[in-house]
Amino acid sequence: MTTPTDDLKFEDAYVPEPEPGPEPLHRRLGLTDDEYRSVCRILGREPRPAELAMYSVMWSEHCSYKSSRPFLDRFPTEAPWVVVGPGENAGVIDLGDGWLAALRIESHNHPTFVEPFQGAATGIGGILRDVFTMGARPVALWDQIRFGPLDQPRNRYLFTGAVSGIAWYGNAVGVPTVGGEVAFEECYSGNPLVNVMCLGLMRSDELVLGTAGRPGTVAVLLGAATGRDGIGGASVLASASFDESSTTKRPSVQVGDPFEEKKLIEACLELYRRGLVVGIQDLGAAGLSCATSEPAARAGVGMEVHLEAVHVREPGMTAAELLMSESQERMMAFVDPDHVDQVLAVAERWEVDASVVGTVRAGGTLSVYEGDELVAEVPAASLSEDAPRYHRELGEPGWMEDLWSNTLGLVAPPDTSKTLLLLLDDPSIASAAWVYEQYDHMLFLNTVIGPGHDGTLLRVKGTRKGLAVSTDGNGRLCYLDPRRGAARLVYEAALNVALCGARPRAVVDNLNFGNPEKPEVMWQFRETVEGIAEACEALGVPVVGGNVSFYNETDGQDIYPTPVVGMLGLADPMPATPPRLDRAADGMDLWLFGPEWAINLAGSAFEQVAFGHVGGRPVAPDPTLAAAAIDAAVTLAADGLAPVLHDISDGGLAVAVAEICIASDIGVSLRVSDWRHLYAEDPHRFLAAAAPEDGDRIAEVAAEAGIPARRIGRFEGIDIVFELPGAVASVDVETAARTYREAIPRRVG
Amino acid sequence: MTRIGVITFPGSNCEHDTVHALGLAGADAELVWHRDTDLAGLDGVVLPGGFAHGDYLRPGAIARFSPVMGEVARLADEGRPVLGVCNGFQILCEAGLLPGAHIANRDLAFICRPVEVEVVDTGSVLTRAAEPGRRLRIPLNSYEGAWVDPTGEGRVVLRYTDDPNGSQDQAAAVANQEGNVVGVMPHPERASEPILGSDDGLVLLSGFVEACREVKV
Amino acid sequence: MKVTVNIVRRPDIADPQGATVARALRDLGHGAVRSVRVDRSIHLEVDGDDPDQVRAEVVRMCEELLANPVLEDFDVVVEG
Amino acid sequence: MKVTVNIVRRPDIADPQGATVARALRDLGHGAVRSVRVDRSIHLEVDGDDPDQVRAEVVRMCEELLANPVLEDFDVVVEG
Ligand SMILES: Nc1ncnc2c1ncn2[C@@H]1O[C@H](COP(=O)(O)OP(=O)(O)O)[C@@H](O)[C@H]1O
Ligand SMILES: [Mg+2]
Repeated sequence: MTTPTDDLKFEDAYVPEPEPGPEPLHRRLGLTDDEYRSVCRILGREPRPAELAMYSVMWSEHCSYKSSRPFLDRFPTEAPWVVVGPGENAGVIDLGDGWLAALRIESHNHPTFVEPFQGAATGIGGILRDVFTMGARPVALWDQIRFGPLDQPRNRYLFTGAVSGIAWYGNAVGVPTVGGEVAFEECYSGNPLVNVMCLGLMRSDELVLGTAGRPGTVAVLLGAATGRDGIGGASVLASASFDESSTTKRPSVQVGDPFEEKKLIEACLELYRRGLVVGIQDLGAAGLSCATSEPAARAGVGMEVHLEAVHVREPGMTAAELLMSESQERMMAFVDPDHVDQVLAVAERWEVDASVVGTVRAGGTLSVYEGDELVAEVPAASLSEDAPRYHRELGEPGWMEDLWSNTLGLVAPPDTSKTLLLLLDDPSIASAAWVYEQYDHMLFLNTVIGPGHDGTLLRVKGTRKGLAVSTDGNGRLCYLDPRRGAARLVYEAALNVALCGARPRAVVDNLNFGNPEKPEVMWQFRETVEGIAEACEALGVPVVGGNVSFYNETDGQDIYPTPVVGMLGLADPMPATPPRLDRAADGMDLWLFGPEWAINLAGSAFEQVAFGHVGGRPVAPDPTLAAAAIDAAVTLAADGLAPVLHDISDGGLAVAVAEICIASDIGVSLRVSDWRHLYAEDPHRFLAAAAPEDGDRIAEVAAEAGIPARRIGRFEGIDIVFELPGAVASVDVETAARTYREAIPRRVG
Repeated sequence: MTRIGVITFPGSNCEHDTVHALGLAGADAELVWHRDTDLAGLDGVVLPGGFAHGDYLRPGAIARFSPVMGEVARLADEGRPVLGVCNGFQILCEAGLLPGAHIANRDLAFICRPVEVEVVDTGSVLTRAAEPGRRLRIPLNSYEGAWVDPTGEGRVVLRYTDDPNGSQDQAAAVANQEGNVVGVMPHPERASEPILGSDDGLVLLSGFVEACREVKV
Repeated sequence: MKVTVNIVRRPDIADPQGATVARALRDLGHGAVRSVRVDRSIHLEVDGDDPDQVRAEVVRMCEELLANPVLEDFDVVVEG
Repeated sequence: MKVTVNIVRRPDIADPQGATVARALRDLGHGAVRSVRVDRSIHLEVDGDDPDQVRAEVVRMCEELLANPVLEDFDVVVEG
């Protein structure tokens, strides 16, 4: 066996022209000619095929963030409770009393479009690994999913397939999916979005990082056998074949195995508990290439890897294939040489396959062997740190001014009862029960408030703490004004956790965008990042992680800019009886918290659903009011003053009040001074139900927090009754409930 | 203290929840790995929910060959209380300790939501503490939740009031003739604390713990 | 040797999947579809050179694990 | 007419279920088992009397609904 050279000397000057011919290998792998030259410059020579493969996956947009990195630095990432910020596999925050929470969000948009069931399922597998890589037990999942309208068969196929895939994987792996979002818009027809978020819990001494450790540390590959799955999935190699002479079709579709993942979780958690690993890294996009180079780069070391030791599913895989494979359910553990036997024994007990595949070396070189043959020798850090950075061109879209001036300008209000039913029948607003009842959302006995409410509230057993989570996205709003829209999502998510009695503590974000090579898309991106950053700063909440998904376009048509915000809040102590939607009762008052805004319907579900209109400029959020609303909500929830709290979002006041009535099976009568108040989605507003005798106390809470609050109605009877100036409209709760519950099931048949 | 073993197969996932709830019902519950074969000192066993062996092939098909299952069968023969919840119910059927088998839910969708069941037979270790006719709200969480039994030998002890999955006789829980082996499809451990929405499952688990205690003396 | 095991659901056992697929096919315009049953087929590679012996062993595998006698019948084909 | 559709996972696509079943069979003492793949077979009854026509229609059903072209290959056998 050849021994690895110490630090190689790379010449700087040699930059060959890319090979002539029909389509050089680097292009087929998704590298540009300039990127190819950079590789040559780094290596001081032309790359070997396996090396080119490694650079192509590691420098892909997905792995390198080459278009987005410069912007993401804008996010505030610090707070006293942040233990691990962006950059690791998941963000980690301190909950006090020795408890840590790990949080991460990821997209699986393109795989879902290719194969919805496995694409969405493997998204769940991947996000779980990001979290248990940190040492935490994954305790809950959320899914944010967006599709084209359900009247098209292809969209139904994608939607039902993705939901089944999430259910299949999440349920079988044994991590409850406790919330999420479902939305339908034409712009997602060619490009569905599947984002998934995971929360993990651990004790503070269980935290592990993705570091390779010191020279001598041994790399142990755990989990599923490596096959040709998803080769080049990250580098958009979808159909190009690696070797033109071979006719085998190389599938890009990864297949998930939740059973393997479940065993892997238990095995890894035991390794952490027993202190048997120095560091650990999951194998996701870019597979082995990433799981060797990144931990080595983080530790400032190199590594020697032996591909023949990798346990494989199929014979005859090339070095490049082994390095690029995205086979699921694999982890790379870095282990002190004295602990290797114990690690292998733990793996065996959990029936997880394990192989020793490498050793950490001093000096920063990653040397990869196949038997005696050296197939790759590159500076480990160059794969991640030397990835290209693109300062893509930005340009405000020419259409913004037109959009903003294109207001609907209704003269007369439409029929209130019909409009309410129309909104409740909209699949983006309607009950998501058809989705979340396919997900185990109760496992672990932590789910105090489950799906179907504004936020999810989980208890932390053995403590008095509660964790509240809300995830929010709204592509239409962000299309109309990315900065305002994105900021409003942060405030909405923060208010949602506050309505569970929790204080916002950390944000993760998933930025789903179109083609970054278009200046308009990069402008939307920059504005969105700005909006999120401004709102997080105003709230004092750090961003601890996120994900960027570009190239969400089909036939040149980009999706709406669609950031998704995941907010984690901490309630310590957790309210004894947290507010719920189903606790409104006869005789309770209905309170509206929040300002009487200018009457703005821009971007509302009302304009879109009732009139097919998307235009106008949405209202800007107000940081002061946002903070006041959060304060008031937390106090009301903590004191148990309001049995019901509910924010006003999609569909406005009319839908929000109907949701309370449906959940509680009770009617309401309410008064508003202008019909537009029923549908406006202006931020920082929420509803409360409370006993009449608590009215004074409620008004005090509002005054102390600095937010206006008014009694606008009373729960009674079996109808939802709106008293408008000069008109009264009503819908019976039973009809409303049927419409709301049937909207999705009746469309998917 | 009544000692109850909660058998954990690779892929089980409700084992910790089951231990937690049995504790609330007054037992001292502990995990037993599926390769262990020593159940001495245990007064009863529970096979918890989850996806043993990924539910591959058929739920419970592979799990029934786990080394521990011989001992479980012996306990069952001796008349000790044996309870299977959800996946545990499927395993007991595959193992032949309960009659019948499970097929996919009628609507071919996984169902996770509370359902209402009625106590129809109190002659089992699961239902002995509940009044006949009592209705309980307990979460269901299964895909292959429909029980079928061409032999008609099963003793239905809990019945759905509004059949969610197409089970024969609307069966939600089934016992052997002796009543000491019971399988239940909804999860009583998920209905064991008011803060989680219902504690109706406690009457079932407490009855089971009691049965284990009695066998002991 | 290559062996195929066809596992078919016994006729008295409901087949919700078959019923659903039949409905979906008719909805797609395939009105000629009378009935559909969805079964499992298992393809094994088994060491051995005596087809009868291999067959006998696979039959045992079916009795033990691959088929559930309450629900299913099976049929073993050794393809050599 | 009776038609059988054999749907098999494309050879490169992982089959975790098959791998798990193979492991279980070996644990049960069937050491001769090399590999297992778990697939589906669908049995249809379709109105019609021209086997070629029926076959063509079932092939369409496979393309539209029964098989997943990204993961699976299929094969249609008209049994008359
Ligand atoms: N894909 C999904 N998976 C699980 N739960 C979902 C999903 N979509 C929506 N939900 C649940 O339904 C409820 C309503 O969702 P949504 O209308 O998006 O809430 P909001 O408008 O308050 O943000 C939430 O509790 C959410 O967790
Ligand atoms: Mg909300």
